[in-house]
Amino acid sequence: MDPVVLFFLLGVIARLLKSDLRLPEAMYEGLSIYLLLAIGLKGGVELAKHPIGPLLPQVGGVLLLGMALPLLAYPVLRHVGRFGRPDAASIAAHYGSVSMVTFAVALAFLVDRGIPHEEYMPLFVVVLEVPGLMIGILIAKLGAGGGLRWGALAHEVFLGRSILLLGGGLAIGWISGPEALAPQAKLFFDLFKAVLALFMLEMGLVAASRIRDLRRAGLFLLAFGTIVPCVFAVIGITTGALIGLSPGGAMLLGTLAASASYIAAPAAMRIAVPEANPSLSLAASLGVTFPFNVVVGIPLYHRLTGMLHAAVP
Amino acid sequence: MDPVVLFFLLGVIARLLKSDLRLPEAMYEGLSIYLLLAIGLKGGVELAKHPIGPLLPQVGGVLLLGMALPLLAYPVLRHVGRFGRPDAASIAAHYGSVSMVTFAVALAFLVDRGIPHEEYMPLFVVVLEVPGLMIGILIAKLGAGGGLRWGALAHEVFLGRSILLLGGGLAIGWISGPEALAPQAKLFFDLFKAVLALFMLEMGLVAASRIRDLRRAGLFLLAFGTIVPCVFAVIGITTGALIGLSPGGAMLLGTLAASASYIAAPAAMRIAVPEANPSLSLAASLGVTFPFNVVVGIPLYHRLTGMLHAAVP
Amino acid sequence: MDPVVLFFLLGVIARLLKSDLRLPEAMYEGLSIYLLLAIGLKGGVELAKHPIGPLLPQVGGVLLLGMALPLLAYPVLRHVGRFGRPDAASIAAHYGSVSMVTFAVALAFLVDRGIPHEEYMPLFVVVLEVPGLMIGILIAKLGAGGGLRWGALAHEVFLGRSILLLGGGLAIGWISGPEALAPQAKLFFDLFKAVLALFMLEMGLVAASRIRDLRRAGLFLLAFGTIVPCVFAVIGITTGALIGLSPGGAMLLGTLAASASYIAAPAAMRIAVPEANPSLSLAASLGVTFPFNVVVGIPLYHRLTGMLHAAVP
Amino acid sequence: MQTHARKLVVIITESPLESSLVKDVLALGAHGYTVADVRGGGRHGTREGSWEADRNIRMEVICDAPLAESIAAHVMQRYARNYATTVFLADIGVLRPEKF
Amino acid sequence: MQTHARKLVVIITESPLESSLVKDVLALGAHGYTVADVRGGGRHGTREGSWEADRNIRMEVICDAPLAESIAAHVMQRYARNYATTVFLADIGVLRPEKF
Amino acid sequence: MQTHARKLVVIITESPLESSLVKDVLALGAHGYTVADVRGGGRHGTREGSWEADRNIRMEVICDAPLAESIAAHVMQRYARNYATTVFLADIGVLRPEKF
Ligand SMILES: Nc1ncnc2c1ncn2[C@@H]1O[C@H](COP(=O)(O)O)[C@@H](O)[C@H]1O
Ligand SMILES: Nc1ncnc2c1ncn2[C@@H]1O[C@H](COP(=O)(O)O)[C@@H](O)[C@H]1O
Ligand SMILES: Nc1ncnc2c1ncn2[C@@H]1O[C@H](COP(=O)(O)O)[C@@H](O)[C@H]1O
Ligand code: NA
Ligand code: NA
Ligand code: NA
Repeated sequence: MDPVVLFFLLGVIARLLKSDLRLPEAMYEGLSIYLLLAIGLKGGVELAKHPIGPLLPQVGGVLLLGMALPLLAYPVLRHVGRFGRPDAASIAAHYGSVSMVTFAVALAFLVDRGIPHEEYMPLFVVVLEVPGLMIGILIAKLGAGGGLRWGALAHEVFLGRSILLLGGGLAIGWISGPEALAPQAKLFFDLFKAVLALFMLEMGLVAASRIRDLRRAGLFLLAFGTIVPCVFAVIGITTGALIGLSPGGAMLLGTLAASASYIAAPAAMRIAVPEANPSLSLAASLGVTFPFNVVVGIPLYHRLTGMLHAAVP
Repeated sequence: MDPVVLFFLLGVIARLLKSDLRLPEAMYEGLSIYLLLAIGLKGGVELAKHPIGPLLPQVGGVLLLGMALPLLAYPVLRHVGRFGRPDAASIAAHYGSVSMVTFAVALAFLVDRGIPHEEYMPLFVVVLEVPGLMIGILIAKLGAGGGLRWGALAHEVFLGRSILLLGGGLAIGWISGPEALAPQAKLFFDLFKAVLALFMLEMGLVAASRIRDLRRAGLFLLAFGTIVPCVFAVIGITTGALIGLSPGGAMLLGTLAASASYIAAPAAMRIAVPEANPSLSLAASLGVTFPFNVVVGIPLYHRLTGMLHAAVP
Repeated sequence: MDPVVLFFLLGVIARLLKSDLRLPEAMYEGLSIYLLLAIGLKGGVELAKHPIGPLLPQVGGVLLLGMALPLLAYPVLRHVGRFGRPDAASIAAHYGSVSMVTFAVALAFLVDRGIPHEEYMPLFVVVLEVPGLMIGILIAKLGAGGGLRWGALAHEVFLGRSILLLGGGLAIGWISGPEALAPQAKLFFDLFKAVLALFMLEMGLVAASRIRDLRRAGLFLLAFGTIVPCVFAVIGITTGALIGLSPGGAMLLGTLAASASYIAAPAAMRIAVPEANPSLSLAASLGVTFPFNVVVGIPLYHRLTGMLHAAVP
Repeated sequence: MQTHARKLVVIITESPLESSLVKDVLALGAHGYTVADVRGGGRHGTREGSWEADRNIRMEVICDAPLAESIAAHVMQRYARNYATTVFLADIGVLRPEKF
Repeated sequence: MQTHARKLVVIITESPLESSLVKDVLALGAHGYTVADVRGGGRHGTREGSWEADRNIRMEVICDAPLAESIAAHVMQRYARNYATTVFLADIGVLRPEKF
Repeated sequence: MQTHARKLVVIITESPLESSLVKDVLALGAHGYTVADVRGGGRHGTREGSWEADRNIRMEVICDAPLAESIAAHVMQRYARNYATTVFLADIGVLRPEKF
């Protein structure tokens, strides 16, 4: 098993055994700033090597994917899960959006196995994150009385820490190009996987602490949090193949589709849909889907890609 | 003098001159999490190269050493130092347990000089830490009225941050092995000594701030904090030679025996023996023994090893 | 444009767009401790390669420069800017003192272009910082009633974090020499530029948040904060040439002269000259001069050096 | 030395509301405010700051009694329904009545 | 708007006691609590947080007068002898009496 | 259980004053103090801790009424003119009168 996953399990075990181990909040924040910038820079450097024109149809395809996912999740939550409109919309937005750390683990999975993939994939993270949040908010507000402060929301979505650092890193990497960024590479690229391991320790602590909320939320969320990622992965991998990504790239897009947000979405939903209960969506995305993806999902999606990618004409 | 020691002295000087230099608490915690994991991972990777069977007798020897040390320290504290039972037991537990940073400095000392040693020594750190704490608590409670909440205590001892991270690192290193951990090596192994230097700056600041407490505690603790480590080092080196460690390994075991805890022990003792005055034990372990070991002790124990190791049959 | 500057601009943009991006305070402090130590160590290692004797006249020249700068700035602030004595003295002290990060950016500028320079320049940072603060305090207090607590002030100036870490790093580097510090190099030297980039992100956030104060302070400070650095740069470059520095060294001295303090000076002035309004001096040094130097000044001073250095006999 | 009676309004609530609360409180007429990071537990479960979504702040506002009432009422009406919120008031004395 | 009289119990003590205090306070019947990290000094010397062993917390509990008394008495009896501890009570007003 | 009336003095001011305030307060006769890091806003603008120069602390001192008065007066006279400062007093009850 990958050491990155072992660090995650160490965190889970520590919390389940009620150890008082805690990463200081500033360290957690510092590590996440580092990861977002590093992923962005890496993607930007690769983007600088490609002409942008041919990428535009791919961006369009990913945008459509991002809008489709929450629209698929919502009716399941509303009618099968029997959640009220605000909770269903909020959870849908979490699953329409993405988890950066899941993406990083999948990236490390491919790099370790030497599997090639489009290096500019971080661009698609941004493209996928935004519509997920937007559609989730729209669903919650349409039909519900009360005006929607679009300005505040666009601000929350586009200027939230995740998009800003990832997008900023992309831009800096793109403008600077590989040579100018060489002195940065030792920190941002060479140390990436080890910093990810430290971050996964924290993720383990946090994910385990969500398990209690889960017990209250019941069986439906457990099923939802494991089945939906698999379905979304299939949709994402197929989309990737259709827009011409390599198997590695399609697998990454599938993982992104399968992942659920637990940083950007909770913050945006708390402001846009305050009536939604935040512990439901976090229990599902952080307590179920994140561990599932990291331990079971990523190797599974890799296999699925092997079967699906060749099947797409 | 080793730069690591110079960083320590810079911290001591800064505090004695009443500079307001302070490492932020989160940075201190982050550095200590790093050091514990790095030491554990390194040991685990080496452990993966050895069959476990032949190590078991060595583990047994170190366990016995760990139980003997606090039992030796206690009567001295009680009868020569004239401390009450709680204080004597608490200080004995501090000296029965170990200091991770002292171990790290001794490790760096050997690496710098190219002196070979058993690379799986971090295993013995865990084995030595636990019985020291347990025996200390037992002494305090036996005879004293009032029940002992063993559950809470075992929890405190085994699931305290130090043991958990060190043991977790050992396990991850052992399961993963050297190849899988190669991408982690750049952070956890190559940067180790420099991070240790930063940590030593903080240790200097903290150790110097304990000197005031020491003045109140008097001459006995000063003598205790310098003589006992030398005696314990001799016992540790001899034990190391007897259980078949190389001179480098025996010197590390001696340093571990000579070192006194100032992280795990204070936390455990505050809960197990609340009547004990925590500033006494910290003044001794942090204000006397830590600086003594780092500046004088480690080179001394290295010499002692030269004399003792050959003498053991 | 250098990635380091792009990180700065990312911070500025994030703040102007009112993003909630913030580096945790502990991270900011940790990064600044790292930068100060790294610069000091680097300088100290180089100092170890030189005999000290021949440097003394250079040190003398830099000391004179440090005393001249605030004395030049004060009358301009008092009579052109029409500030009261406390504010004029406080701002003069900020501009008489130096900005470590500006120095680090200029250093990276030279290293990137392979331009040689005296590697012991960090020594001059210390030599330039102290007289600037001292003279500023003296101006404020002379003539103003009320005694001056010299002890407390010398303490504040010499034992402030900046001087202590920079000086401590210099001393450790000097005592240890290049070989003993080799294991530290991977953290302190190889990662330097990337850590600087992270720090510049924070500087961008903070500098942009000072712009509001600037609006209240008016046009004079805007002019002062851009013209004075250019004049001081010319004086610094010329001084550098006169005391025999290489063009690269003279350019660094010019940049130091042109830079204004925003860490040591605000802290010292708040205690020495409490009547001065701290937001005026910070708006100028952090809101105007720092961005100006980083974006426009450093390339400009590099050109100026080309013209001036040859002209000095 | 004479002290002047004022009210201290204390609001303990979810961190993301900070900037919005500051705006509201100043708009209602307060001259200042003080905020600290805290953790806690109550009807909405444990908010120990173990995740970004679980952080609390504690805001103090010193003001006269009528303003204290309107701040408390505003917070109850706008935030207390959907957000973990605790509000209490205390009688205090200040030295510079014109400041608060 | 009417406020209802309640007590605020404030406990300042050593950090390692936090989880134990939370358990005790809830067991005694409090509906919530708020904790902040602080530093300080008193009879047990300076506790400036310069070392892990030297950290203080400040816990606030809002409750009715009888519960306030029993919380204060419990803390005094269980912790105050061996741990650096300060306890005080204040009169406050709350808006939702059923909550506290 | 009987409580004894004391005063709580709360001082909110700029962080660099902390060590100086601690010295003053103990010199005036207080037996202890508690300090927390806070942020805030008031007459001197927003002090959100976004820069080293912009940090606030909040100090609490429990003492008898005359000492509370002299602490408050001293702080007003020595610091309030040039530094961002807020001081208020509250009535509280303590359990161990000899301690404060
Ligand atoms: N009885 C109480 N005493 C002190 N603080 C409380 C109390 N009840 C709630 N709180 C605080 O207010 C926050 C929100 O309360 P609640 O809405 O009850 O979850 C909690 O997270 C606590 O920090
Ligand atoms: N008079 C006081 N005013 C405010 N806080 C106090 C006072 N005395 C003690 N404290 C706080 O209570 C903690 C424990 O007090 P003590 O047991 O007296 O050392 C101290 O570290 C302070 O944080
Ligand atoms: N009305 C108020 N309520 C609560 N805190 C205040 C108030 N006014 C000022 N403060 C605090 O006191 C500090 C200094 O106040 P000032 O001197 O008015 O800028 C501010 O930064 C706030 O933290
Ligand atoms: Na998704
Ligand atoms: Na020992
Ligand atoms: Na200057």
